[in-house]
Amino acid sequence: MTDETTHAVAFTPEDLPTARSFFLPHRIVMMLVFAAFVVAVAVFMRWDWLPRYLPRLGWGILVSLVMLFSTAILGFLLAVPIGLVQVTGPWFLKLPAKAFCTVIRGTPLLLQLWLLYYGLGSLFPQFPAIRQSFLWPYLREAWPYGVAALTISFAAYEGEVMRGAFGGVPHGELEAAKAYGMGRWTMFRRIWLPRAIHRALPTLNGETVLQLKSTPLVATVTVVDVYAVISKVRQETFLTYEPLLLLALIYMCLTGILVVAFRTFENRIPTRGA
Amino acid sequence: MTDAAQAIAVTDLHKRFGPLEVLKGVSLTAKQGDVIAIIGGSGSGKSTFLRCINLLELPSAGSVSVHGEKIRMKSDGRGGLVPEDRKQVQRIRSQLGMVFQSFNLWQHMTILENVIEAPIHVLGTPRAEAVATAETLLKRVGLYEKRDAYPAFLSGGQQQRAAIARALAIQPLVMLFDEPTSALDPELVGEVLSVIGDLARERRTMILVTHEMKFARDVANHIVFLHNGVIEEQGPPEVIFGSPRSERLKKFISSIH
Amino acid sequence: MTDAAQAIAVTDLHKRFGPLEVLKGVSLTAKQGDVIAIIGGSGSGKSTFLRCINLLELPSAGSVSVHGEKIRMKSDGRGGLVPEDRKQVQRIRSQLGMVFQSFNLWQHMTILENVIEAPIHVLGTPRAEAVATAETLLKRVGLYEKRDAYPAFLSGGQQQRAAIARALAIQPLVMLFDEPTSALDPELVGEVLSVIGDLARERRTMILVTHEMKFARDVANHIVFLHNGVIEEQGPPEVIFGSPRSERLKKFISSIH
Amino acid sequence: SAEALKVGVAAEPYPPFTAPDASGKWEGWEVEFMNAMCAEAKLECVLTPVAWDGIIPALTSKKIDMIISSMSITDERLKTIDFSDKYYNTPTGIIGTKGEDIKPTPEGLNGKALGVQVSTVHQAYAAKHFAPAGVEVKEYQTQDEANNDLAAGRLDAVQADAIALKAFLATDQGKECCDYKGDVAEDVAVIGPGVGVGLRKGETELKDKVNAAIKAIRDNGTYDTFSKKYFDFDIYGE
Amino acid sequence: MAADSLVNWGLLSLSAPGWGGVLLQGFLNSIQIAVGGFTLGLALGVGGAFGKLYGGPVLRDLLECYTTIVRAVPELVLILLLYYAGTDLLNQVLALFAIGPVDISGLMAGIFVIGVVQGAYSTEVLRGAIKAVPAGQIEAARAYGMSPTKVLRRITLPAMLPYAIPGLSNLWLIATKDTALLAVVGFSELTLVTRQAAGTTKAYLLFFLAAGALYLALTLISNVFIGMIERHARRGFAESR
Ligand SMILES: Nc1ncnc2c1ncn2[C@@H]1O[C@H](COP(=O)(O)OP(=O)(O)OP(=O)(O)O)[C@@H](O)[C@H]1O
Ligand SMILES: Nc1ncnc2c1ncn2[C@@H]1O[C@H](COP(=O)(O)OP(=O)(O)OP(=O)(O)O)[C@@H](O)[C@H]1O
Ligand SMILES: [Mg+2]
Ligand SMILES: [Mg+2]
Repeated sequence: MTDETTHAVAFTPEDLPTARSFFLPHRIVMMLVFAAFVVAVAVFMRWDWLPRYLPRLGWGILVSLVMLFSTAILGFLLAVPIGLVQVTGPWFLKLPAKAFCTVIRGTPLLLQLWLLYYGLGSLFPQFPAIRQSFLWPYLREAWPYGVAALTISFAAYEGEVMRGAFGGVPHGELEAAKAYGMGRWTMFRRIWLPRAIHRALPTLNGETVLQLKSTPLVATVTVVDVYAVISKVRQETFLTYEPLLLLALIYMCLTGILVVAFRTFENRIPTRGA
Repeated sequence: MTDAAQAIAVTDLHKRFGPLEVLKGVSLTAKQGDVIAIIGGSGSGKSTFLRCINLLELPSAGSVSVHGEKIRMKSDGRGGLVPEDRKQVQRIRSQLGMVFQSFNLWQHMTILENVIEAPIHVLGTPRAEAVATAETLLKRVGLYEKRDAYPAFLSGGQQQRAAIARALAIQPLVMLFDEPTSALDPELVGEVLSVIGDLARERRTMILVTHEMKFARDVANHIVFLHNGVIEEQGPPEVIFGSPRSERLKKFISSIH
Repeated sequence: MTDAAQAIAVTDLHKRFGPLEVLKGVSLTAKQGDVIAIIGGSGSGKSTFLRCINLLELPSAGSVSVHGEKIRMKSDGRGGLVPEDRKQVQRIRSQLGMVFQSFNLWQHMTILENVIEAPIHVLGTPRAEAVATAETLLKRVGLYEKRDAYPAFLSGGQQQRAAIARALAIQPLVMLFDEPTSALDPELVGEVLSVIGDLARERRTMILVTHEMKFARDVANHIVFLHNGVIEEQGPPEVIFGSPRSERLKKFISSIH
Repeated sequence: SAEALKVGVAAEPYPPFTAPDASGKWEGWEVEFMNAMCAEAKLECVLTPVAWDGIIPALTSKKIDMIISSMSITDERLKTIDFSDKYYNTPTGIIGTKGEDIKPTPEGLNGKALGVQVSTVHQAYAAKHFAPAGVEVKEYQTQDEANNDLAAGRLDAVQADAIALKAFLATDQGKECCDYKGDVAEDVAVIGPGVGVGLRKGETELKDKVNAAIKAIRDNGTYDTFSKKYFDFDIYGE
Repeated sequence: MAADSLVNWGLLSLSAPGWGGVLLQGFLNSIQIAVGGFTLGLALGVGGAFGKLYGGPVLRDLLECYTTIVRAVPELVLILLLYYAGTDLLNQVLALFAIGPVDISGLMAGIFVIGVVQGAYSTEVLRGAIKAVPAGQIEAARAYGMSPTKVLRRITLPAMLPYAIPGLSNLWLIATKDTALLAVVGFSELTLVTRQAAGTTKAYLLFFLAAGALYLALTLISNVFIGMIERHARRGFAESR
């Protein structure tokens, strides 16, 4: 996925409005209309269920965030070698890395998740060795499959991004590192990797927002994240819109926070013309 | 270590890129305190020669010694050479301060971080000491105020001065310059040349590839004219510029002015 | 249609960009067969004036007539003017052949397609006829062989010649040129100027903004010197270049040579 | 004539009541019931698979017109939709891993993982009786997934409709892994009087038609005829 | 047991005891939705992009809200919201005009839902592409007397294509994969029928792998076509040769 596409499908820091821009006259009118809409939603729709579910919602949000961060971090750690071998690796590493990215990016995440959970997961118990191993209590749970699927997916998308980023580091900067006597590992650790991450940061933003948008899929394999909690509200209250509206709002807030956090982080290393 | 005063000795260096032989046996010795300017037409192999000295290009044949220590090479089985001992190469490289035409500052680090990077992570200098040295160097090239800026926010001349400070920070035996001003706008050339001029006056050992003939004449004590992969003529600047013998050098000098 | 021989008449044209008044009342009449060169320093408003003629910029005040037909404008209520009748503007624009400094050929069309585009889709010429005309024009500017190439594969001079053919294809009453050679490398300027020179010798009505003084002197029968948004001086080339009266024009001419 | 009525069934297989076969056609006892009932009531019915967890909103937002999907009549649901009279009623049971000591009581399940399908009476029952007693209740979108996870060892027991459970135990997979641990204690307040056809509130005309049709097919023997194909006991219950 | 279900290829056969036919039918549904949704999204995107670039301030802000919300909220949530609210709203609007509730098929709903999501994405892609068209090209068209609609049709749209195609092709691939999300509303596209087949036969791995292969094939074939389209669109670009 190119950088622009990531931007097109994920809300990214470039989209953040400036504070001043809110005070244009037509915006004030629109905000009033919006406020009226919010009031109408609050007054005319049913929200009496909300207090009962608040603790569970909080817990669900936490689960979603843990899912997001653990998989994004793990996925990124995988993405670095996947990207790197595609730039410099020998063919027997390059080829599988390329194939991995193509296959994962070419199939729906939902399908991958189900393949892992229902497919692979239902094979495990048939091997007594696995059933008796210390891993079994974890393999019984749903979240390891969710984490695995999301991690793999992030690694594939981000691996492609890192491939571009590694390849895009100006050759001269690497040469300079060599010329001052850096060994291969020092050069990678001190120059190539940080420089590549620096380059990939804007895309990384978008990809992380996309990852947040993917987390609700784990609810389909019994992980109780915020989406699952809302599903439960829907099933128990038989309300159609209210829980979903709240859910959309929650995700918008999470995205907003994520994007602001990224912008703060990104601004620490300024780039010219950004 | 036969001759420590001999900073760099290159013997019969050959370099081939596929079918193209760019260097056809070049030998050069730089004693400590020498300032050698390499001149020559475009494509004559100047950059390649400089890059072979610190093994950014692997020579096809010939040898390089730095401070009397010969870089051990072995055949790669395909008619080229590869270093025998990577550690040795790294150590020797850390004694050569290279300044590139296109600066090649690390964009994700501030100027100060650029300068302290190699001392800390290659030479193992303690951070405080590296910073102190770096600040002295940055003052010297007139960039102390810019130490916390990122390279992208500096002019080309400032970037090149920062690159010189970075090269000096490893306290190299020899400084190598590859056309340090040719990527700069004419107005910015002066500030970089004056910094290099200062270094030359301190008799720091330097090998510089340059197109600035007047500058070469002023600062170098030895001029090497490279043509078609061989040293066509060499000598003190008065001789080279004043009474060139070879036809090609005459033509080259007249074309420059 | 009071005076059909009057190709273009501009009366007291004003143009303001926000607080900046770029044109402060400029009047100019071009009779049929006139070749008018507009000269002046950078930022004097030459391009703006030319662009106001075909309403690529909307004037703040004043009027423009083409071939005796006045472009009807009305106030936009904020101190500017807007055209009363968009159809009229489009019709009049299709009688003015504009050639831009940066060619602005349509990149997604071949050269031939570029040339036949406006005849077919603005004037409604049948395709076969448009192609025939276009091929004649392309032969004339020496690009017949390149008719199926895309603009990006042509040199700047070839692109500008194609742009001229494109402008000629609508059989304009007046050709407008805005520094047609200033985006070109010096070697390519000649080929474009010679094409424009040919047009001038045929006494095709033209208004050209140019920095090529020698060329302006040779081809134009009337020179307009714009300075600070007003016509500082105008007249036949011999007078303007031979015996300029205003100090500024003198200074301008001396600075050019 | 009236437009075809859309009858919602859960899109997930729920054998032996509703499940798609290899040609994509839906089959099972409930499909036959639907056909018989609609024929009797002279309604034109189209079977429409809908996600189970959205089946009630689908009804209220008129995506479907009826629910025939083993939906138990409960007070909670009656707040939102209406039901016809019951058309079957079976006990609620628990199955568990073979050889494990599991009883269908709060104490007998203590510390075990019990699977139920979301928004079913079984879930409500488990939430009320088992969860407070230290049973780990896991919720599944479909009964099938719960069964599967039991076989896969991710669960210790599954609570559901006894018939659906017995159908599962009759499969190869079920035979191998699990056995029937018994029925749970009654709680009509939660489990309700049985399974009815879900209808929108206020559509009394349709409701009357459906009720009449259910009564008619029970009286004229059609109900028993197709039930015999599936069960060797009276599924209507008492 | 798992061992034979893994290799029981008969389950994939196209006729009745095998589920291949159902799978293919589901795949066809997926493709239909993807094509429909992508096309609808493209139409919305063209409108959205022009609205965002040339519309009045209010229209611009409304479009901004649309794209922001869609890009900040998971597709799964949007699909649920749109699936219920969208068709509900449509019927209510129709009721206003005294037209009875229309019967919205699952296919139409799916296309609508994917289309609205894709519309926001396309808006962003196309807006970027239109902005990438050099202003001079449009100015030249105006200078030769083209009317605004003609400029749009003859110059702006074709000229922006090379810039838009990489983004649009990615959106197409996203559309094909997003159809899988309709499984959660019970629409029988490939992923859902795969799950049904797998659940009934217990041959989970076999069916999920088969579905994966179908999706992957679609992606790879699409890539070939995209490559051809892209080469055609970039024919006027110097760097393409
Ligand atoms: N990596 C390479 N692969 C192939 N050929 C190369 C490579 N590097 C340099 N060359 C060729 O070697 C020849 C000498 O190049 P070199 O860069 O040393 O010339 P130079 O004297 O520095 O010229 P300039 O003044 O233009 O920098 C040139 O013909 C060049 O094309
Ligand atoms: N769209 C615009 N908005 C604001 N200011 C403008 C705009 N276009 C031109 N100007 C200003 O109007 C003045 C005249 O510009 P114009 O392009 O007409 O000059 P010119 O005589 O063509 O100069 P040059 O020889 O450099 O092309 C300049 O100061 C310019 O900055
Ligand atoms: Mg060089
Ligand atoms: Mg101009």
